Amino acid sequence: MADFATIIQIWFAALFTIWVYSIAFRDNVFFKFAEHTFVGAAAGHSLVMGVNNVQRSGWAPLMAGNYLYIIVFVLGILLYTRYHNEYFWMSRFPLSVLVGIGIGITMRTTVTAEFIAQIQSTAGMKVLGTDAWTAISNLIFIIITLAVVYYFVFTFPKMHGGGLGIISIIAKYGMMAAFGYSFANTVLSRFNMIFGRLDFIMSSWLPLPYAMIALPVALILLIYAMIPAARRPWPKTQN
Amino acid sequence: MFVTGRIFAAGMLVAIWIIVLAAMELAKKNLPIFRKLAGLDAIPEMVGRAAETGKPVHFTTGLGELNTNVASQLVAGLSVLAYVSEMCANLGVKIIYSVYQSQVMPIATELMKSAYTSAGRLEDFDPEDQIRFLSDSQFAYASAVQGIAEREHPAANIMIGPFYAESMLFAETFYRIGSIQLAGTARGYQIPFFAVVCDYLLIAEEIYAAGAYLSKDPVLAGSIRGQDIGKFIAMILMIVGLILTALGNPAITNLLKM
Amino acid sequence: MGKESKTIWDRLEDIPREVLYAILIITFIMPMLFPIGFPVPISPEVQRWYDTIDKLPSGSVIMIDFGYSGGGEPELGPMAVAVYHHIFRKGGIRVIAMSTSNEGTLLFDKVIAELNPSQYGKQYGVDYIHIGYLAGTETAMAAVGKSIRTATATDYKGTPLDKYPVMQGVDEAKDFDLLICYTTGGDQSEGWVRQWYTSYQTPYLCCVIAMMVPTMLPYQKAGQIVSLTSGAQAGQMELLVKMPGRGIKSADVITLTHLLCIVFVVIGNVAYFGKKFSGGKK
Amino acid sequence: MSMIFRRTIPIVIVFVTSLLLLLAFFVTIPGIDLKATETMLLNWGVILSAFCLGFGAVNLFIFQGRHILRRTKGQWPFSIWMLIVIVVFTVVGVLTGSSSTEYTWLYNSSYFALSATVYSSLGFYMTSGIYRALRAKNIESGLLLIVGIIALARNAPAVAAAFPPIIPWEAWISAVPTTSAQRGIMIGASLGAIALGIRTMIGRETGFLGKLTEAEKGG
Repeated sequence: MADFATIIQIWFAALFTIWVYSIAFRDNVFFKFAEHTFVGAAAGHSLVMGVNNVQRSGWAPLMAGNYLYIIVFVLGILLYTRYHNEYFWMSRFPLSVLVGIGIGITMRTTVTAEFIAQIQSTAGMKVLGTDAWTAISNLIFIIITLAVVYYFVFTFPKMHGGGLGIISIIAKYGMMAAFGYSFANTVLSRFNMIFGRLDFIMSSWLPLPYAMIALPVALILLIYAMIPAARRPWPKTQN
Repeated sequence: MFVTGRIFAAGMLVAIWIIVLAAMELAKKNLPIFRKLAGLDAIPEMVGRAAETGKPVHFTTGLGELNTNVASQLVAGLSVLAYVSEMCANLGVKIIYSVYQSQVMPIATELMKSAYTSAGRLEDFDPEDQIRFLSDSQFAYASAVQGIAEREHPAANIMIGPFYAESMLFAETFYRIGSIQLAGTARGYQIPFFAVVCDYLLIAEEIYAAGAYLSKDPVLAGSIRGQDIGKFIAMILMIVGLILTALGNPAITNLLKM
Repeated sequence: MGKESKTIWDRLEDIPREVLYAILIITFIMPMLFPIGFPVPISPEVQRWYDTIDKLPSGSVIMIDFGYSGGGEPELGPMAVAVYHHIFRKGGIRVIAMSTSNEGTLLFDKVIAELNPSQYGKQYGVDYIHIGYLAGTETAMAAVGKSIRTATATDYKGTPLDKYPVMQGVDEAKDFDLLICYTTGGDQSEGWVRQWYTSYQTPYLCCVIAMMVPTMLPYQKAGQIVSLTSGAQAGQMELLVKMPGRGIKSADVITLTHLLCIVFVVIGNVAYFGKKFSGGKK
Repeated sequence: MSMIFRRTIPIVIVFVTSLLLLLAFFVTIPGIDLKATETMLLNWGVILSAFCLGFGAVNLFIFQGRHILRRTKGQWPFSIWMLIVIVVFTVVGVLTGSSSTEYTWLYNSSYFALSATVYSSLGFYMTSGIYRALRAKNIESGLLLIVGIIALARNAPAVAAAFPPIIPWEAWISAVPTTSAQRGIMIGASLGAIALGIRTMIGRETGFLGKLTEAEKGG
């Protein structure tokens, strides 16, 4: 049998789960409560992890005698001047460092990872000298890749006029097939998530004492909360 | 000395750099002409239908902030908003803009006001009612937009900007109440939902093109021109590489590996 | 349009969403109450993942990124557990974990609790470790690639890294033989391709939630990812490592709910075409 | 003068930082070791990113605080609750450490359950979307529908086991049309990302500067 703290934890988690799902049916006060808890918890959690990270990555070397790290602490504190009406511009210095690092490390690798490597992989595909099926598949692959790149050329309108319009149509068909595939995969992801939550409720919460009684009570309360304020006896205010 | 294996990448980066800069300079003199975007062409029809039925047009630019990496999507969405507002003002259709970012409020007010002014219908503009700051938390915003859909039954719904998990929720709700929908986002994970549900679509980069085309901003338009030339380079490299590979010559693949 | 003109097709199209949701929930719950035990075939991607780890020589060092958030836990948690089982059973491999998601350390604790490494005689700090959450996603990956000890002085519990034998002789990307990433975010899955594969050619196994697979496919095709799997395939990995767990449990539910979706699509389209051909207009 | 501090220097910082990282990656300059600088700079990036993690909490205090002061109808009690949650998380997390039993308890009973549930609730909307909107209206949507159904069927493990031919069908869809279309999009998007980087480096894209003063808007 789980200890008391774990039991309380499961109860909280289960009720929050049910309350959040109620939004699929109608907005209600329980969802609103759960949502505000979620937003608050997210902000609190990232603050905690931020502090933890600063301690491990910044404070520790500073304490170990690397005084250059004072600069980064000053910059970090300057970030918060963004909330000041007059000195907000000082937050731009640390922000510029962050933006500069971000651009530097993405640009230097994007050009290889997402441009050159993709071109190289396409250019190396074999259409001749393989079995017919591979050859056809490769040919379709190449045509769709080229057509999609072509589709996103915007400033040469003549390239899309007349008979050339067929290229855009091929691109569109290729992309639609890709979107159909993505859509099906998203269904899988979301259903796996629902499964995770329902599995938690069924195998962790419901076996606990009183949970079987609490479930219908919670559902009835929820349905009551979904009734528009004007039509229910109490409370009359909309939330 | 260049690091081996990164020489071609460095060259490519410099080449793109020069092309984009040159294209931006040229665009200051001569704005590039854009190809037709099916999604944008649908807007007059959508606004027209709203005028016929006397129902409003709903507009949203999704989530994201102006100081993050999705800002350019947001900016594109706002350019389309200005265009749609002017069209709505001309036809006497009410446009409702649901706002997620409080920092966008003043910009949107300015944009819509000048749209109504140039249509000569400033008296019809009611910022309090038409620009609605709903919430800055994702799901609260989403359920508030759903509320607008269910209460006011907009004839058309236009969504352009960075969208996240709420995309399906919006698309499904407006589909249910029978709005014609145009949607566009560059966030790859969300495009499929829009493709499934919405009537018209701006796919990925198309929203930037739409924004640049409508705003006539030379920096943005020139940058897109530069990227287009980059796409030519990509296509040429692929085609030449394929031909050489078929002939058994690995010259291009070797070049790219440099 | 009068009330009497509402055809059967209209009614079919207008089923309230509450009814649809209720049917969905029932489809979820029934197989949980009465498990069927549907078979699960192994796909080549999962097999390639398994083989990659299987072929690692003794003395290899693996980096694992717990880059997912709580929402992805039902998919990625079971996968992470199954892969740890495989690595620990094989033996002779050091596993260093980090997180680019701020929930990562807590989710790591969950995985370790479910896994129970002591059954393989593996100890924290000796055979495996978690060096903590590092902010900045790609910046963090690049920083760790240059020097772990500069990026963080301690592990996630606050003990200096050099006190752990597992960290001996390991400091930068070049010291690693394999990179594994479990994630719910595109910044992570794509970031590792850019910051580690592109910069150091570290072999990369990537496991994402199913919805992200399509956008990652081009990397796999270009050879930047050795094996790309989705957490939804965790059941298959559990079968391969002979440790059936949560992943395989979902197979029944996923099968039935997907069949329900197909039925929904068919009914929806029948209604749509029925209306079209019976002359009813929208 | 103030424009130099407020606008020019930030842009120069961006340019110098990113150029340094680009150089460190592409070239080796004899006599100069960029590696140490690069390593430290990246670590600073991590630390500054960690500093940014507090923004959410501060934003909420400002925004929800306003609701509380104004007693916004139907909102302010929730706002108070939200701030209490933030404070409890912060106090427990900072005092006991983020891997302590207490903090893990707090995380599991609220944030973990909520974040897992919130995103999964979209599964419901997808189901009604599938029922209402996945229609073969024209060739494009027909294609989407056929591919969608094949992938859905393949994703159901038992269907694949019962009807094995579907496995190679799905594999082909994934390897050919999906990968090629995604690759086309990726090549275009990479150019977009590089162009955005260039615009930011030369100061033509200043969104990161945040709010601008009246004088700066003119500039």
